[in-house]
Amino acid sequence: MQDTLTKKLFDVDNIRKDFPILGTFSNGKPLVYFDNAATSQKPVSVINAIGDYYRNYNANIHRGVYSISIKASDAYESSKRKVSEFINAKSDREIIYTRGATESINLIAYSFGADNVNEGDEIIISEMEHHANIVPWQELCKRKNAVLKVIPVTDTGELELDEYIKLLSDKTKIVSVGHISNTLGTINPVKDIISIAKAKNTNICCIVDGAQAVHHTKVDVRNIGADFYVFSSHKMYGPMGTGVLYGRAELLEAMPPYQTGGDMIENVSFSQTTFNEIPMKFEAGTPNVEGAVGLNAAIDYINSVGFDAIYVQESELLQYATEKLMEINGLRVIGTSQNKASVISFVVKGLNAFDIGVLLDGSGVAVRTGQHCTEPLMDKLCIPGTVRVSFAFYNTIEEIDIFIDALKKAIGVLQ
Amino acid sequence: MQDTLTKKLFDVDNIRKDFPILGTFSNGKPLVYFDNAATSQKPVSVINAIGDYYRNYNANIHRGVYSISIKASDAYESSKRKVSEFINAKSDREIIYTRGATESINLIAYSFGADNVNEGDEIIISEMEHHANIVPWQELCKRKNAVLKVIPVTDTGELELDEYIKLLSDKTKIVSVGHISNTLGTINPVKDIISIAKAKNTNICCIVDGAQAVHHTKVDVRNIGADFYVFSSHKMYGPMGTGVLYGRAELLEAMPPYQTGGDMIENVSFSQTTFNEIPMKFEAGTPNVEGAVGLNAAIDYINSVGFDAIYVQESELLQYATEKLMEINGLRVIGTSQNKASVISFVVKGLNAFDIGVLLDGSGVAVRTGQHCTEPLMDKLCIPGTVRVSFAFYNTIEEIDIFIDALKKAIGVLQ
Amino acid sequence: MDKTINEIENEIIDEFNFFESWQDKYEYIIELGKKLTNFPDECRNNEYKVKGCQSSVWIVTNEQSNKIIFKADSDSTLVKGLIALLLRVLNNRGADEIINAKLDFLDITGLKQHLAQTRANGLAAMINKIKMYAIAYKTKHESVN
Amino acid sequence: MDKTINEIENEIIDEFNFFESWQDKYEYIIELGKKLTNFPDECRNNEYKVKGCQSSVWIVTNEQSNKIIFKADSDSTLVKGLIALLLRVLNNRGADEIINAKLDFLDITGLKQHLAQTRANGLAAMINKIKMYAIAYKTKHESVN
Ligand SMILES: Cc1ncc(COP(=O)(O)O)c(C=O)c1O
Ligand SMILES: Cc1ncc(COP(=O)(O)O)c(C=O)c1O
Repeated sequence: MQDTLTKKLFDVDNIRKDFPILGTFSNGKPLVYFDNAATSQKPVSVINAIGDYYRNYNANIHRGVYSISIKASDAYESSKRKVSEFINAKSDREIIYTRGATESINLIAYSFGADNVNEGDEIIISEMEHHANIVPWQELCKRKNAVLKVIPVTDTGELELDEYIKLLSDKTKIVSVGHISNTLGTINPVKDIISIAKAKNTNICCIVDGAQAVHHTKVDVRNIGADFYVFSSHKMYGPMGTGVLYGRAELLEAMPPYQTGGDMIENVSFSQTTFNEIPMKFEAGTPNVEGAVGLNAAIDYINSVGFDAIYVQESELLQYATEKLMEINGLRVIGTSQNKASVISFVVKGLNAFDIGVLLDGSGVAVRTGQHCTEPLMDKLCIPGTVRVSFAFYNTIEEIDIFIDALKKAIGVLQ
Repeated sequence: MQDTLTKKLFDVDNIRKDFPILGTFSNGKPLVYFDNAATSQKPVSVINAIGDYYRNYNANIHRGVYSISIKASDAYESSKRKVSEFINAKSDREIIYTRGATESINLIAYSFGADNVNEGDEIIISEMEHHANIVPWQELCKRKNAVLKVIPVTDTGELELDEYIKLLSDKTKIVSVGHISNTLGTINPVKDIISIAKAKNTNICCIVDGAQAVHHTKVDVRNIGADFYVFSSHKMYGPMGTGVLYGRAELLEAMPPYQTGGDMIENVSFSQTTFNEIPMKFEAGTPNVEGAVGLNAAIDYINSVGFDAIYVQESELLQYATEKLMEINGLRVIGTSQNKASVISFVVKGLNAFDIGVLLDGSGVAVRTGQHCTEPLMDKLCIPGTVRVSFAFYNTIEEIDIFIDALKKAIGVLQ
Repeated sequence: MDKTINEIENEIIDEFNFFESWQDKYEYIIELGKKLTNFPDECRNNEYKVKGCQSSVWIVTNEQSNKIIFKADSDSTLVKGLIALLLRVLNNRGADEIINAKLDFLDITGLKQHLAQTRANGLAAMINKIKMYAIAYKTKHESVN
Repeated sequence: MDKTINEIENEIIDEFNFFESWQDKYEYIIELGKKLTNFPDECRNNEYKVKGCQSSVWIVTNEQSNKIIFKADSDSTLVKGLIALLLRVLNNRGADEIINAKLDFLDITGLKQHLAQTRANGLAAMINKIKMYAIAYKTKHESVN
């Protein structure tokens, strides 16, 4: 009974009709898209929102006195409000649009780092971070002579919290961790991680890289207690080219600007330039209204599906695929945390991940192979790379069957 | 005869059909879009290219082993080649995609500035620059204790080249000027400006802000002699969210990275991180493939219309509108250089630009009012702001007539 | 003046309903703007200026028997017209009345959508300033009691 | 071996035309890859490595009576298959022949599109390296004469 109810919550065949690309063919076979952690596909409502914008009210915003500019400004502002509600920020002044999660982290490292990190200070990240949450901190440490500390990862792909606690010190200024690992699927206990840091010292700045989280689970930045939270539109069914930086207003207000130019200034003269209020202070140049409109439509779409249904569907896919994969001889799943999102990395004994990926493509199955921008994690686990499959709610059990068949064939050919 | 031939080169009615928004209504009147210098409208080929991308081959690029990822990578690369040819760069390795002209200038100021500008060094810009080509240099000067020098502007809105020559010194490290003024329409002699600087010292880095130029006139970066040339897709009929930074390979190769993260690295480890080759070194994070695809389509569109036809049509609009405006009592055109693009700023005695803009909107005419992100120029000219009309090749003489009528009515009501 | 804020807002809404086109509404606002001439010249300076991107707004205040009195000006005739409407509603009232005013007429008449919402005109900043004055006045007044 | 580069390229093109599906072509490449076993173990190190993002390629070279001889290896069987094809065309030839080889067969067979163009596999870097060897060899050889 419960089950039928849940099923009714969510009709995957109908959902799939919303995503035009899922009906296409690849190498003569129906496309099976299992690279959702790299970028998601877009529902027709997002594609149409972009088209509608360019067909009907494309204009530069904020300073326009004419109707389509006012309409475009409204659309931009309401997109901000939508994002703000989506992650339960206190105010849309706390939402900054960037180019992507990578730029969001660069902005924090540069601008928050400028005044708050000094020689000898410590920044804590983890071994499973995406390069985007490693290299900006390495660069900041270089500029400031600060020290990067790294939380180790267990064999099952979880953070060693005991070690984390030991790393915290009076010199810790920043803790920046991923919410969900793009390689392992591990869901990190970010709320605990932050409360541990804040218990040590409320001034420790806590940053969460949510690039792999916002589309899988309901995120509440205030409940988590994050000072900053970043993510990318393109991984959550929205357009490419837009990212989000959430930051507590208090912190953002105190930070110096990052990029400078139009829209982020209040007054410019050759003797003195003053900057605009947040969030505009951090948005230099013509804002990407298209991206804002598309992201708004993407959030509407996610909300219309609902996180309950998303969770049920994605858990089922994760469980089924894991079981099927485990049955294959010589295959090892990398990342076996109890608490996982629908991302599975694996290696097959004696075989190269790239070769497997290419052969799967021959069967229409799109997967990612390699290091997934987490080279230090690969080094730690002593593997050159993995095959990674990552599911969205629009994927199906039937697709997993196609994938498993194709994988078995590929292994047969390669061995 | 010649005239009929020219007319045949270009059928504006047909052209207008390519731009869906030009057929819409604003406040019950046909939209007359004269704010092209702020952002251009998009032809259906660009809108469809974006839709086609998301419907058929949306994927993360560079590391993908599957077909749609390879197709998306190809599309991204061929967009780079298209841009490279469009501005006659030597190689597509010299083309970096950014978020917009503003980010391109910030990247240069940060990354080129890091090693090449030191205490006491001088940077030359001009009084007519857009804030995007002022504030990043002010910030660099602040970081480095360098000195900003400013080429003055004449009453007609031209650069005082004599003064420029006097500003050049042994300490000059950078000259950065706009190709076409977004407020005055002045076409600056950038080739001369650069050769004067290079004659003084070939190591002076010469940057051209081409945000207002690439869609009006054929740009040849090598002929101009620019070390860097920047522009924005959204002002040249392409999508928002993408900009271009052209830089000579030699310079780019020597520069440190700007933002860091995925795609721009070669190897990451906690002990040492090495960076990728150009252009990837400067493209951190998931590239905006949509933007690249859209920009490619925009350049195809511009090429299909042709710069000859664009020039003829835009010159005619400029001339006709200037004449009609001059007939209006108390109206003064700001920026009367001989060499002008289709941008006209004006003030009306005793009246406020904002009021005029709002009333024009009531007649369906979209214009920009204010300082146009060129506050120092306004200060120099002692005006609080202007009304600006800026034409694209899809605008018509009939639209100018509608505008002039509406303007006369607005003046009548306000006086 | 015994009318409540609500009553005056309703008057304004009725007036705006009377006009058919926005062209006419604008002309009415412009007329109001042209008639707003009581701002003291010596106050048209930075001290009394409210930030607005495209048009400047100046505002001065004083008190008279528990009421707050505002005078304001702008370099934009349209904004002056809006000021005239706003002061017709808020001028010469007690601090609490001002603080609690919702100013729904700006929405209902469509003024907000057409004019008041653009960041450009400084009207939002002016409303803010008026409310801040009222709050400051109230604080002072209460601490005196 | 007297066949020209062109003749061998045409042979390969014919072979690939023979297969109907890419599945079959891949299997053929994989077979070739599995058979490529003559790489000296001690050279599978960083010195001889060619940069490739996902798969590593190693290459060693030596000279024999005016011809250049290559041996190469990869951790990817597919890339090894490509190496086998490439060496079938380029191995044991004079420097000029190598330098001037257009390698059109990679395009005509579709190998480039399906495999060789992805930055991931290091094949482009390998071709580069082979040509660089040939150029270096030629320079050395000419300066001797
Ligand atoms: C965990 C994580 N963080 C950050 C990023 C960077 O996101 P983007 O490339 O969109 O900037 C990604 C995706 O690539 C990711 O998976
Ligand atoms: C001359 C000039 N430079 C730079 C810019 C900045 O371009 P963007 O806002 O697209 O970054 C503009 C447009 O706003 C401009 O007109």
